[in-house]
Parts: sequence; structure tokens; C-alpha cells
Amino acid sequence: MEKGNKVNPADETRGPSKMPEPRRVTISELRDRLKNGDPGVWRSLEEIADDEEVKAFLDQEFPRHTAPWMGEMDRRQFLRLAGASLALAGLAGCRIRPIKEIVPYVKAPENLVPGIPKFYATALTLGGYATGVLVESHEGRPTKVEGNPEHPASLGSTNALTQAMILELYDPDRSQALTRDGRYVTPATFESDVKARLRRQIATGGDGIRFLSPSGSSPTVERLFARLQERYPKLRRHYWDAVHRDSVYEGARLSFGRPLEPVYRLDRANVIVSLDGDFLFEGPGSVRYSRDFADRRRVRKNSPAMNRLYVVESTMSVTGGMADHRLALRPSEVEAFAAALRSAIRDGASGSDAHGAFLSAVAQDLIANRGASVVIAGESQPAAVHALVNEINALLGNYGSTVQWIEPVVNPESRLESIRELTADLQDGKVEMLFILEGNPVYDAPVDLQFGEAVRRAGFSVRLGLYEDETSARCRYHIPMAHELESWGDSRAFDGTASIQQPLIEPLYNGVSPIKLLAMLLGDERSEREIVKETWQLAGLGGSAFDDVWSATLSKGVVPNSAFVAEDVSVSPFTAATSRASSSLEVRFKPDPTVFDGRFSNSPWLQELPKPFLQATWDNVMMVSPRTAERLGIEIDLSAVVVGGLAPVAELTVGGRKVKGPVWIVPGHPDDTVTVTLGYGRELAGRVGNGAGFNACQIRAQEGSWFAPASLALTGEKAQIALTQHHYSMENRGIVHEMEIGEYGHEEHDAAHEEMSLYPDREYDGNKWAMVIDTTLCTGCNACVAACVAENNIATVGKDQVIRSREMHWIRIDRYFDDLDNPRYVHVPVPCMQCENAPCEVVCPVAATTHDGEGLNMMVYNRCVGTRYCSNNCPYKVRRFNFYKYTLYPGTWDEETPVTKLLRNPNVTVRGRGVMEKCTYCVQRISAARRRAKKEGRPIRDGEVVTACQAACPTQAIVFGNWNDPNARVTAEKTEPHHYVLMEELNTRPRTGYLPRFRNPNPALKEAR
Amino acid sequence: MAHYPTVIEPKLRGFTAHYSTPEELIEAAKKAREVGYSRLDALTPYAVEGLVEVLGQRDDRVPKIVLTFGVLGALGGFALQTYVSVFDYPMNIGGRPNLSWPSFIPITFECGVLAAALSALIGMLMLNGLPRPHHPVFDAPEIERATDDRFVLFIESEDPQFNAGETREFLKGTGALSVQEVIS
Amino acid sequence: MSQVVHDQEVSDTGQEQLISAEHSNASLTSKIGDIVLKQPSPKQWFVALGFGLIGLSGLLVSIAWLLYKGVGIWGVNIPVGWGFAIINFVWWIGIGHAGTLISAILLLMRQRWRTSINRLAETMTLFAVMCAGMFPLLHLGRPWIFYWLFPYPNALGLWPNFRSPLVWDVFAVSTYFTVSLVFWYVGLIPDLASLRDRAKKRIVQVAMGFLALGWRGSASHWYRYESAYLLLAGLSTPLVVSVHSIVSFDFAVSIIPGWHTTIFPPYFVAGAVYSGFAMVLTIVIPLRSWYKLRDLITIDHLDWMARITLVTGLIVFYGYLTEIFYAWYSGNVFESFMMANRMAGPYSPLYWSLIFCNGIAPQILWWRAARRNIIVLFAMSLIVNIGMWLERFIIVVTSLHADFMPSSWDMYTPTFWDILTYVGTIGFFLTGMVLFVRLLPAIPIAEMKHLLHQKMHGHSHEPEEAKA
Amino acid sequence: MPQVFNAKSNVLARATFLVAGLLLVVIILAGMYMTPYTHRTGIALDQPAPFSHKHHAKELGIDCRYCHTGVEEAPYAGIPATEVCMTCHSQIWTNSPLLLPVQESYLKKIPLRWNKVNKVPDFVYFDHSIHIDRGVSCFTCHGNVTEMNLTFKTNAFEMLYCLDCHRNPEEFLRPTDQVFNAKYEAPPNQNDLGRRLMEQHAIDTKQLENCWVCHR
Repeated sequence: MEKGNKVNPADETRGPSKMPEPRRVTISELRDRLKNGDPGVWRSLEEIADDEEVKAFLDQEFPRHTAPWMGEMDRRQFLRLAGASLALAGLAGCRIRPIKEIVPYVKAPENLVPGIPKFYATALTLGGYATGVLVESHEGRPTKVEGNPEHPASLGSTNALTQAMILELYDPDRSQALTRDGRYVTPATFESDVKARLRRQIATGGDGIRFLSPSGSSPTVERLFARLQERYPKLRRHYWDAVHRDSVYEGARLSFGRPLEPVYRLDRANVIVSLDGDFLFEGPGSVRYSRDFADRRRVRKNSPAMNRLYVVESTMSVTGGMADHRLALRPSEVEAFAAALRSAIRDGASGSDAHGAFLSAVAQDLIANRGASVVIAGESQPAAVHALVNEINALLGNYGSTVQWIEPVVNPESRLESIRELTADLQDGKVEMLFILEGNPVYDAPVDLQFGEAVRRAGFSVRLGLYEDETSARCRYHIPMAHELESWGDSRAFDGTASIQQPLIEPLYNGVSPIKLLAMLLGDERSEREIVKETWQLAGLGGSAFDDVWSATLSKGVVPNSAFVAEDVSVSPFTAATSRASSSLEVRFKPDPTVFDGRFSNSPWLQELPKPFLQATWDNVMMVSPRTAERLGIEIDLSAVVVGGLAPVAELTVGGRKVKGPVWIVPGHPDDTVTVTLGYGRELAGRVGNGAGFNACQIRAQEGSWFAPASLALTGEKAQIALTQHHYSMENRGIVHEMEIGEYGHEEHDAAHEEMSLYPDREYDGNKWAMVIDTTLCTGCNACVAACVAENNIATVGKDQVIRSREMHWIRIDRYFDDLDNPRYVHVPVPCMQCENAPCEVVCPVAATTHDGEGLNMMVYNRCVGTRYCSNNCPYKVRRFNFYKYTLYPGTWDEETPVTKLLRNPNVTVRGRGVMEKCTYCVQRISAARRRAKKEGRPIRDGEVVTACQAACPTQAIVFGNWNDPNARVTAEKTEPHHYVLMEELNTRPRTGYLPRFRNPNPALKEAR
Repeated sequence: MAHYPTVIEPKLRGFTAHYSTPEELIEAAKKAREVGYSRLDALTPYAVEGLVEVLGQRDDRVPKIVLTFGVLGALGGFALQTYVSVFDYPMNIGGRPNLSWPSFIPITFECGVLAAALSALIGMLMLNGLPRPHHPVFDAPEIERATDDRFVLFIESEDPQFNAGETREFLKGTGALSVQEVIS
Repeated sequence: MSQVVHDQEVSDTGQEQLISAEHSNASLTSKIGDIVLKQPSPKQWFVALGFGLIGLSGLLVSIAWLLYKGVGIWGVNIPVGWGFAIINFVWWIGIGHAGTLISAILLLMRQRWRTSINRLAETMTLFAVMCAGMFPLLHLGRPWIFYWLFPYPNALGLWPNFRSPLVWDVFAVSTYFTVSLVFWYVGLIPDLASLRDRAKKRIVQVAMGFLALGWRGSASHWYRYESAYLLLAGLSTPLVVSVHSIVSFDFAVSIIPGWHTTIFPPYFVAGAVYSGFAMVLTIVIPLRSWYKLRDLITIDHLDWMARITLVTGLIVFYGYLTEIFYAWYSGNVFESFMMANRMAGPYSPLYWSLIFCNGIAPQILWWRAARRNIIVLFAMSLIVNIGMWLERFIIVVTSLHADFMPSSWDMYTPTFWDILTYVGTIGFFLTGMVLFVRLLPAIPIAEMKHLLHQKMHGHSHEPEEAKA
Repeated sequence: MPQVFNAKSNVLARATFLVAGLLLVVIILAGMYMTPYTHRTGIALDQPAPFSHKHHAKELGIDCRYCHTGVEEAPYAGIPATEVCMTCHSQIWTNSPLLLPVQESYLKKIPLRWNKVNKVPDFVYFDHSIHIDRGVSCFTCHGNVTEMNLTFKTNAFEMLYCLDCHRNPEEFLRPTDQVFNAKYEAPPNQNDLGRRLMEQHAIDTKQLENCWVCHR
């Protein structure tokens, strides 16, 4: 049997814990670390044990810096050192039962019990803003990211990107050695070179030294820079983020005279108005905002009320999809709307313009909710809009209640200004030493700066990055950067709360953290850990009791009360005249919902995540509204029985610059607007990201870095995009029950008409697992999908296979809309329904899928022969089939990449070719909980088993538990008056149920929607 | 059915008489019986109705065998399914009861038919004493026409009434086309 | 032995001619026997064999590639988990039904016109079932553990799930194959004996002799033989019906709209006979001209088969109409969408050509002239074969590609390998048939003699019930 | 001439049929009873060092848990690290040639590479700790290792083997304090005892037969 199924849990998932790493610490030093039993260094414990062995292997097998790509080396390592986790070395043989080896430690690491996962608190950052996470580690292999409940930006949840960062850690395409002009050199070479040059800079006070980096919030990095500044007073720092927040800070300057950072308290808001702000999905704190937003929207017996959301936006965003009332405007029209809204609220002037009814309704609603309302402007809108919004919030007396202003968490300097100056200096040859830390400016800097060319002008350039990418190609030196999960550090969340980042594993690819690099430039020989620790000691953390507080902080993941305090602000009214809306077609830039600004281009998980509203994978497209499409003669029939992914290719021209890409129709998108997402068209992203999509940065100039006048013309070509959903109407099948809040409680759902079976019912005493999903709360953000992929070793299959409708996601988010021009969207997460009368089980010829005593619909992979009959007979089509050996690294069918094996969850079988698979309610977690409970001689507690999707969900729309437990949350949800199951008439008796999609429309706007 | 020793030293085994139509054969066979010959056999290219009755060799055991095995097969099939899904490893499959007998009907039926069919083949062969590639009568001259266009009556030397001279004469008397010695 | 070869169409004298008058027992033996023993094969035979072998090698290649890469090389996906493999399976198994039906049911009904074509039909059954049997095996994700579908004691303590129609299939198809094989072989024994006795070459004698089991046509043997043969026929008749009913359960037992229908068993059986007879025609028409058998497989035989084809065709068409009626009458949203989607959806062209092939075209057989026109008949048989394949395509694909969850709807498009595998099995089938014709008597000799005898003597020995 | 075969062939012909029939049965049965052989039960594999459980566990009376540390809390029982061996063998038998590999491993810090004796089949998730906790003794599955000079496997861990106990635990359970006791003798009333223990541990055989107890 194994022969057919080479990938078996033995040699795949119970893989080794050991990674090759260079010797970086002396045994004696590590011993000391052990002595003071610092929990912070738990991670290095078993590395200590094996350091010598690893070194032995490395030395005898490979010279250090000669392996361009260490996949092969990892594999050998893997085989030799397997067993440090008491697993079998994967000597997959063709013999019936080969003798396998078992390799114990030489010296057992303390406090590590093989087979028992450990969780460590750290933080992961995006755009400089931290999200606190707990990382699951099996024998030293980090395998899964969970949100940290203690952390304000997470509260236990994460978004899809955070989930995928664990894959980024293992990505075999990450750069793996230090190079000069593309050739491998030893770190020593680099060190002497750079130090010599720095010495020469002393004379000029470092006038020629420039640093360029994206937003960062690390106090330690700031401290090190301060120290550099002392030594080189004229040293200059520059910032660039493709997804920058210039307008936020500029708006604050206009309103308060200084750059400030807004923090919203949505849990206090009855009415929320968003002006092009996607606060539920993008930007700092979006996960937290989703939670607060949802808590005021959760319609239950005890609280049958919900907040109201108005969205005025220039694209189709996740937040827009949640709106009770939505107005789609061209980007440049939003400013006028904001101004009108301001005057409507200030002078009660009823809006006279096109959207008068809408506007005055919004204004009234806001006024009626003074202090309990909030208006949010998006970072893509100009400073004027932010200034206007700041004024509106002030007029509504929202400051202090729903809106707070704090000191900026990241440097508020204008990114556009900053990179403009740097480019100028480069062109004037003023830059002698250029350090580019992280980011990828050559790829995403404003195209008209021609930054790539400018970099070549630098006398000496160093790039620190995870990948040897477009930017590295233009620099003298490339230094592999350590992943956040590989290095010490610290960072702040959207509200200023600080976290210490601790490494979960020694750098896989000899990476160096920014801190380490800066320390080196300073000639500071200490370990990163010591430096970070020092930062906080100096910051006076815990005062005299520092050591205790420090360890506590590490284990908790949050620096106690480090959040910034709200500033008192007084708003100066916005007087400047508002700019006119342009009349032409406009292009709207947007960070991509999955690969963001391109930093995740090489992440197969994210590439294969269906983009909200598009359900497209592996590509970015030009989104237009149905009317615009009609005007341009684009023929895509979204109402077809099966909508194929064949998209017309168009050429988008902005300021004379052109880019070609597929066009797709998105109902609800504003007319005469084209939305393009950043992050695609990469050339040096890696095997996965290269060549996917088109590069929007090629038409993104300094002027209109968020939106600009443009023109669109069809080229006549067609391009195939990989959709995961091909039909968007529910066909009146009641898949989502849509209701208005007013209807709550009426026409109680009767459980009478259920006894429809000739057969007697099966009894489920003991645990009775069930799930309820609240469609009112689902924003369609895909966090659950990503979490499921990470937890269950789900394979990615590549664009080609997605086109052939073979994606493997166990939980998917179906999206339906009711109308092309003024659509209302609904999102339905669909995992396995775990039917009590499961149609799939009856038809399986080998009883590979059966029911257990707790009502779980079990799928036994190693029994499956692959008839696919179960999938045919599944009304919900939640089963997934391994048509090929999908465990091979995505996109490349010919080679296996062992390092990715280390990522796998050892408690979930890795499915081989020809096997059916599906959602299991995370049975491995249930099983673990059951064993724990049994040993403690008690029943499983409510909330003890949390499925991966449930844990990740930012809005906590998913509830899972024991239906037989009267006090369980799930039982309460099941008794909600409007609880329903999909296609009840089939009498499959699903265990997964749904709550209807409630809306809270403004009576004044009923007909207008 | 006739019994022949498999020891081989050439000796007279009997006489074969050839006829061109089944009717003549039947006539001859009738006569032979009347005269009192008992160890007779008739070899024909296709089934001739009424011949066995004349020779007194009618045997109706085949249908009984088939019926028995058919029933046994069906019962066995149902028993297997019941044992497996009720006693050996009962499983909750799609909420069906362990003994979901309606689902067991098709296989029960197939098992019955299979057993019956095989028993028909094997039963028929065994009763006919086949396979029997070697047989003395195959040594008779022209016997190959018995599977072509001749209808052959065979009187064995084992027959108590058998007498080389008389028997040949008798057969000639029945209007046979030819009478041959069977020496094997 | 006179070397008679008279091959002219028997003159169309009002009463039916199932064998031309000039034949004698000897002429029959020589004429049929010599195809195997003496006659050199006509060149068409080599051409046919050539095509067969090409197809066969195609089959081998596609199987090798399939086992190496996995079912991913086919067009199947989620939601359409079954594609060509199951379509072809049902198509072949359907064709496999004419054989046993002709031999068994017509034997019981004392339909004397069956005699000269039954051996060909039975052989066709055997090869068709082999082709059919290949597909369920190949379409498995892990074909190398197909034997898990059989109940046998094992160290896992596991058994198949007897509630699954696929397990019913395993039993039905293997039983059907075994019984057909037995039936075919029993019928062959006496003819093998006459070939043994006729053969000149030692090797042929041994081969035939071995297979003939020492048959010598002893009266008592003939008696038991006849009763066994009749019993087998009696067993096969319900078997034929059960097998295709069970095949239809693969669909009817599921819950998919378009599959979950009570009409399926009868209309699948009818369809099977329908396609089976069509295939017999497709094979017999060229064969009788190549081997000059117009006097043994007469125009009346063809006429009879055409009539059966027409009748079963009408039943099948009725099946289609009831499906439409159900969809409307049930008022079930899934059913009605399914039907509408068949008629107007992306696959509608296939649906309408199916209606033409199986519903409209066969009506021509109402006319005697058409039934007795070789060209028309041959064309008709091909159309029916195509039509029946389309029927299975429509049933499998259109039902699955848009079933319950609109979000999961998607298209199914076959790949090169789907097609090659299908063509390959046709090659296999052709090769098998061609070789059979050359190596074994294609027309039952003994039975023909029996028929001849009855013809001469005005069926003097015909039992009463036959006349009634 | 129809007489194609000689007299012997009659016997031959019939024999052929019988043999063919029997063969089928034989193959299936072989499949069943070959299993233990293919699992190499009762065969001691060669190991880097000839470790004797008999000597250590019986003659010296060292408890299982001294070396197999994880067994009570983790899925894996644990193979002792070299240092565990060296705790004693740095003092005794220091110059025994048998111990060279161990010392070498310790000094060179290169792990010993034992051949795995007991292995559950692939796709099976087995947790030692829960079995120990419910009173399943080491010796129930591993045989009486305290009598083995060189360690070998006593049971083929095929599914049926596991099911035997999962279906009728009462026949095997011990009081939890006897789990590590090699000298323990099952009492005559084992089944009553077993049933009592099952109640005490709330062991539900219905659940123990569920696929997902072992396969995930």
C-alpha cells in the first residue's frame, strides 16, 4: 500500500526537528543560558545538543558557502538527523517492509518531550505594525501560527497573511548565502569591506551614508540607529512603502498641526461611515477592528441589535461587502462627498448633489449618534479627505469615545518625499554608501523616479533581504535576511503596544536580522538577544525586577501597558478648496488581498487563496464595473451556468505608461474606474511568484500613487485566469438566508418536519460535535482558509490545476451576489457539513469514510482507493481529491523540496496521490483534547477544542463545540431562532449550521439600498 | 454411464454401426434393446430428441444440483454480508442500520446465480465423466464422422449378450451403412 | 465431403429463410469448420486485425502513463469526479448485454433465428465486458489496491462496504462475465469436438481436443448437456436484467439530480439491449460478406435484429420523455434546473444529438425496406452506438457539472488521454473479435445441424409449447 | 483420427482442474498467515551495540522509564540518548569493546543509529502515554522484553492485532500500578478485573473501534 502512497506520515509529517545551522554560539555560552533557565532561549536548547553533530555533517559533507540552493543539503540533513524527534528517517524503500532506523539524541535537550508540541509567544509585523502570535513548535519545527489572545491587535485571531508567514520562513527560494555582484563571498569579506568604508566616512560625518527601509516600529532598531547617528551625524535615513500612509499623517498635520495616528474604538460605534477605507481588511489593527465591529453586529437572543455601516468607496473592498448601504464613487469624487458631508453635518445643509438622498440620510444618522459614530477615511484618499473626516469626527464629538489620536507608531515622514530626495541624491552622486534594509524599492518605487537606475549610482550598496530579488540585483552586496521567526527583535502594534519577538528556530539559510547587521556596523559583537534585552532594560521595563518582568513578557508576548496614551487634540477646520473630480476613466491602485505589495509573491498558499469578490487565484486582474465593461465592449457573462476564466486582455495607459493585463467584471465596482492590485509581475520573486500577473507599479508614478486618470483599451487577446467559483447566483436555493434586523424572531424556524427517514435514527450520547457559522459576521477575508491550509497540511496545486478545478481547500468561502449593478454580496464559508446521514459514506465501496460515535464523518486516507464516488454524491462538494501527487512543491511537478516537509503538522496525515480528503473538524485537535481529558479523568470542556478556522476568524463567526453540552456556546447558537442548515430538504442532517445574513438598513434609504 | 478400464492392450471393444439419419439410429437402437443388448451407446453430431429414452439412459440430476447450489449460493451471499456488517465490524455508515438488508439484495442474488451457473457446468461435466480425452471408441474407423454427419450406434464387448459374430450380423440387419470393429 | 460454398442472399420468398435449402450436415461442418481449419483469411481480416492492434497498443501506452502519473491526466475534476472512464464502462457493459440476451432469452423463447448469430453475440459479450471491466479499475485513484473491493479475509480485519453500489457492481460484473464465459464455452464444446475430428494438423487436434474435454456426442451426454445449457439460459436471463439494473444503481442510488431516478433500471436494461443489438449488426454485416455467410446469416436474421432494435429504441426514448416529465412534475428545483440545463445549458448540443440518434433516427426501422437494406441497417447501427455513448455522457456529466451548490459548478472537458484510452479499448475489442473468428467456429455447427434437421422434417421433434 | 491423447491423459486432465481450484484458496490463506513473517517477528535485528534488555531490565532491575522517559506523557516512549547510557557506563565496563560505539557516539557527539524493532504501520497514530494511563502494560504489546538478550519483535502490529484489544480490553488491562511490572501474572478472574478497570477508566469500546482513534 505504501508503494502507491510514498508520502506517508512516517517519513513526511513526523519529520525531523533538526535544521542545519552554522555554529554561532559557543557551548559554554549556551550552558550559561541553560543555567539561568531563561524561557527565552528554550528554542536553542535542542540546537545546543546537536550543534556539534550538525557541524560535523556540514564540515564533512559540504564547504560552507558553496551551496547555491540548499534544498539538496537539507534533504541529506533531513535523512541523517531524522529521529531527533524519534521519527523514522524516511528511507522509503520498495521492499515490503524495510527496516527503518531510529536515531536518538546524544544529549537529550531538557524540557523538550518529543511528540508534545510547545507554543511560544512572539510577534509578526506587516508594514511595521505587529500582530501578536503564538507559534506551535514540534521538536523545534515551527509549524503553525495562532493569534495571541493577550495581544490587542490579535485577540487570538489572525489574518490570512499572518497565517502564511510560517511558509515564508521555510520558502526554499529564500536567498541562502551572502553574495557580492551575484557571487558567493564569506561574511568576513563583506565585514572587512564595509568596515573599511565606514571608517572613511567618519571624516565626513557619514555624509555619504544612506539607509532606505520600509516602515518599522522596532525600538531596538531605532536605538541602534540613534547610536549610528552619534557616530555619523550626517547619516540620513529614508523610507519607502509601496502601501504608504502619507495622506493619514498629512491629514493629521492639516487638522492638528502634527502627524498623529488614529485608533478607532468600533466597539463603541453605532454608526460607521467609511470613505474608501477598508478598515476590516487592510491597514493597522484591521484584525482587531474586525473583532470590535463584529461584536456590535452579532445578533442573538440576548442582543438582537446591530451597528450600521455605510461605505462610500472607489473599488470593491471587503469592508464594502459588509456595508448596509454602499455608494460606489470614482476615487476623485470621494473628496467632494466628504466636503458635502462635512457641510451637511456642520451647517445642516442637505446634500444637493447627485447622492443627496444618500448623503443626507448618512448625515442624519451620524448626527443622531453623536459620540457613538465614527467616520473613517482610507489611506488611498488624499490628505484633504482625511482633514475633512477629522473635522467631521470632531463635529460629531467622537474624539475620546470612538476615535483616539496617538503618537505615530512608525515614522510619519512622507514616503514619497523621502524616496524622491534619496533618488535625487543618488543621481547627484552624493551617496557613497547605500544600505537597503528589507523592502523591494527597485520593484515598487514610483516608476517615474527610475529608482533602479539611480541605485547603480551609489558607490557602494548593500541589500538585506529575504529574497535575492529585483533590488538585490542592483546592489553590490546581498545579505540573506533572517525571518522574523528566526531572529530576536521587538515591534509595536497599531495602538503602540510593544512585543518582544523571539526566534523559534536558528536561521535556516544563514540569515541576518536588521538588528544583527546594524550591530555589526556599530562593531557591537553581542548577540541580538542581548541587544534587544538591553533596549528594554534601558527603557526601564520592570525597573529593578527587570529579569522577572522580561521572562514574563516573553512568555506573554506583550510588554505590559506599553500602549501609547491618547493625545489631546484640537481640530483646526479644513478651509482649503477641495480639488475637482476628474472626468476621465480612473485607475485605482490597491494592495493585493493575498500577495500584498509583492512581498508574498512567492507564497503558494497566498497565491492560491481566492481573492475576495474575484475568486481568482495566481493572478491580478483589472477590475471594472459591468457598465464600464459594456462601454468597452468586454464580453463576460457573469450569469452563465459556468463562467469560464477566459478574460479579455486590455492595455491600461497612465501618463503615457502602459501595462497589459486581463480585465474582469466586478459587480459593485464604481463605473469608469479600473482597480489594479500591486504585488504582481515580479521577475525575481522565486519559482512560484515569477511571471505571475502584471506589474501595476509600472504605471504608478509619484503623482497619483493611489489613483490617477487613465485609459483602457482592449488588445483583442485573451488570458485564462484561474477561478475557484464559476457561478454567482444562489438560484433560489436558500444557501444564505438574508434578513433585515427588523425581522429577527418572527416566523420561528420549526424543527417539526424532520422525521423523514424509514430507518431508525442513530443515537449520539457522549460528545456530539457541531459547528455554527454566522454569515452576518463573515467578511470573506480568507483567514479561515489560510489557517486550515496551515493546520491540515493541505497541498497547493498551481494555477494549471486550479483552472482544471482541482484546488484542495477544505474550507472555501462561497460568494454570491444578487444584482450586477447594485449588488448585495454574501459570503458563506463551507467546510464539511459532517452530515449525520452522510451520502458520501453509503457509496464508498471500501468503507474508507464512515461515522464515528461522536457524529464525525471520518475519512480514512490510507483505506481510500479513490473512486471519487463520495465526492460525486456530496451535495456540498466539500471533498477534495489528489489527482496527482500534490505534495510536490507547487508549480514544479518534477522535484520535491524537503525543507517544506519540516512545516508539516505531524498529527495530520500527508495525503498521497489518488486519495480523497476533506475537512475533519480538526480531528487531531479533538483527539489531543480527548486524550488530555481522559488522563485527567474529566469530560472535554467547552472551548477546549478550537478548530483552526474558528481560531483564526477575525470576527469569530465560527463556533464549534459539543452539541450535547447544554452550556456549550454551540448549543446556544443552534437554538437561535433563525439557525438553518444547507439544503435541509435532502435530509442529510448536517452538523454544520448557519445563522442568517442580517442587514441593518436605514429606513430612510430602504428602496435605495 | 459406461465404465472402461484404462489398461491398454489392443483387443476388441465392440462394434460401431453408422447411420445417415437420426431416425434410422433410433430404430436400430430400439431393435437392439428388444434383442436385449444393454451396454449400448449412441454417438450423434447433435442432440437427438428421444434417444436417451430409447437407450434407457435418461438422467435428470443436473437440474436438482443446480437448484441446490443456487439456493446455497444466495444464502451464503446474504450470510457473508450480514456477518460482516452486523457481527464482525459493525460501522455507522451514513446513519444506516447495521443490518440494512435492502442494500444486501443485489449481492445475494448475484451470488446465487454464480453458484448455480458454476454448478451447472461442473455438475454436467462430472456426470458425463468429462474431461475424458482418451476413449476406446475414438479408435474406431471413421468414428470422426460421428461429430460430422453420421449417427453411430455402439455395442460394447462388455455386453453380456455380446458375441463378435452375432452382434455384427445383428447390426448389419439394422440397415447400417457400415459396421466397424472397435479395437483398442 | 463436398466443398459447398453458396453465398447468395436467400430469395425473398414470403416465409422466412433462416438457412438456405441446399445445406446438408456435412456441408455445414465443412463450411463453418473450414473457416478455422482450411480457408485462408480474406484481406479484410488482416486490415481489421491491423486496426485492432494499433488501437490495442494505444491502450497499453495510455494505461502505462496513467499508472505513472495518476488519474490527473484525465479531464476529471471536482465536481465532475467521473468522466470518460465511467461513461465508457456503462457503454461497453451495455453492449455486452446483447450476447447473453440473444443466446439465453431467445433460446428460452425458441426463437430459431437466434441460432446462427448467437455465438458471435456471446463472444462480443465477453470482449465487451472485458473492456467495461477495465474502466472501473483504471479510474481508481490507486488502482493497485483494487482488490480491496473484494471480500476476502485479511490482516486488517476490514471488508468492503456492501451498501455501496460499486461493490454490487463488482459482484454483478464478475458474475456476469463468469456466467457468460461458461455459457459460451458449454455451447462451444461439441463444435470443438467436430473440429478436433476434422483437423489434420496434430497441433490443432491437440488444442481442440484439449478444449473439447473428450466430447464424443454420446446420447446420455447430449441429454445432460441440453438440460445444463437450458438451465444456464434460464439463469442468464434474470442475470442480464439484474446486471444492468445494478449498473444503473450506481446512479439511481445516489442523490444527484439526474441520477436519482426510479426509471433508471428498466431504461438502462432496454438501452443495453438496444446498443447490444446495434453492435451485433455492426459486426455481423461486414463479417457475413467477408466470409460469404449470407446463406447462414440471412437477411431475415438482420430483419429480426432490426425489429428488436426498434422496440428497445422506443423504450429508451420513452425513458427520456419520463425524465423530462419527472423534472416538470416533481416541481423539484434541482431536478428542473438539471433538465433545463441539459436542454439549454452548455452541453445542450450533445443532448439534442442524443435525442436524434436514439429517438428520431431509429423510427426509420418501421419500414420493412429499411430493415432489409444492408447499407441503411449498417449506418443505423453506427448511429445507435454513438447515440448510446452520448446518453451515458449526458447522464454522467450534465448531472454532475451543475448539481446542488452553484458555487461548485464547473465544466468537464476530456483530455487526449481520455480519448486514447477509449479508442484503445475499441482496438482491444476489435482484435479480440477478429482473432476469435479465425480461431474458433463463429457459428454453432451442432445447433445449425439441429436447425437444418428441424427444417427438413417440418420440426417433427419440436416440443409443443414452441408452436403455441 | 479422434484418438488424440493416450490413456494417461484422462487422469491428468482431471487433476489439472482440482489443482487450479485449490490454488486460489491457498493464495488467500497465505496472505493471512505470511503477515507475521513479513513483519520479522521473533527475529533480532543487528544493532550498533548488542544491548540486552534481559541484563539491564531483569538482572539489574532497571525500570523501563529510566531509559524510555517519554512513555508516560508523550506519544513516543523515547529511545535513550547516549548520555543516558553513559551515566553508568562512564563508570562501569568502561573498557568493554562492546561499548565502543556508545563511547564513540558520546565523544564524537554523533548519534547512535539503532535499527527500529517495534514499529506501528504507517498512517497509524499511536500514543504510548494514553495506553499506559489506561493500564495497558508495556509487555502486552512488546512481549516480555526482560527475557530478551537481543531485542526482537513479538507481535506483528497489524490492524487485527490492535483491534483484538480495542474490542475486548478487559482481557488485557492491568491495574495502573502493575503496568511496568514484568513479573505480573494475570489473575484468574482477569475478565472481571478488566471490566472493573474499564468502568473505572470509562473505557468505551464503541469509541475504540472508530477509525479516527488511530488514523487521522
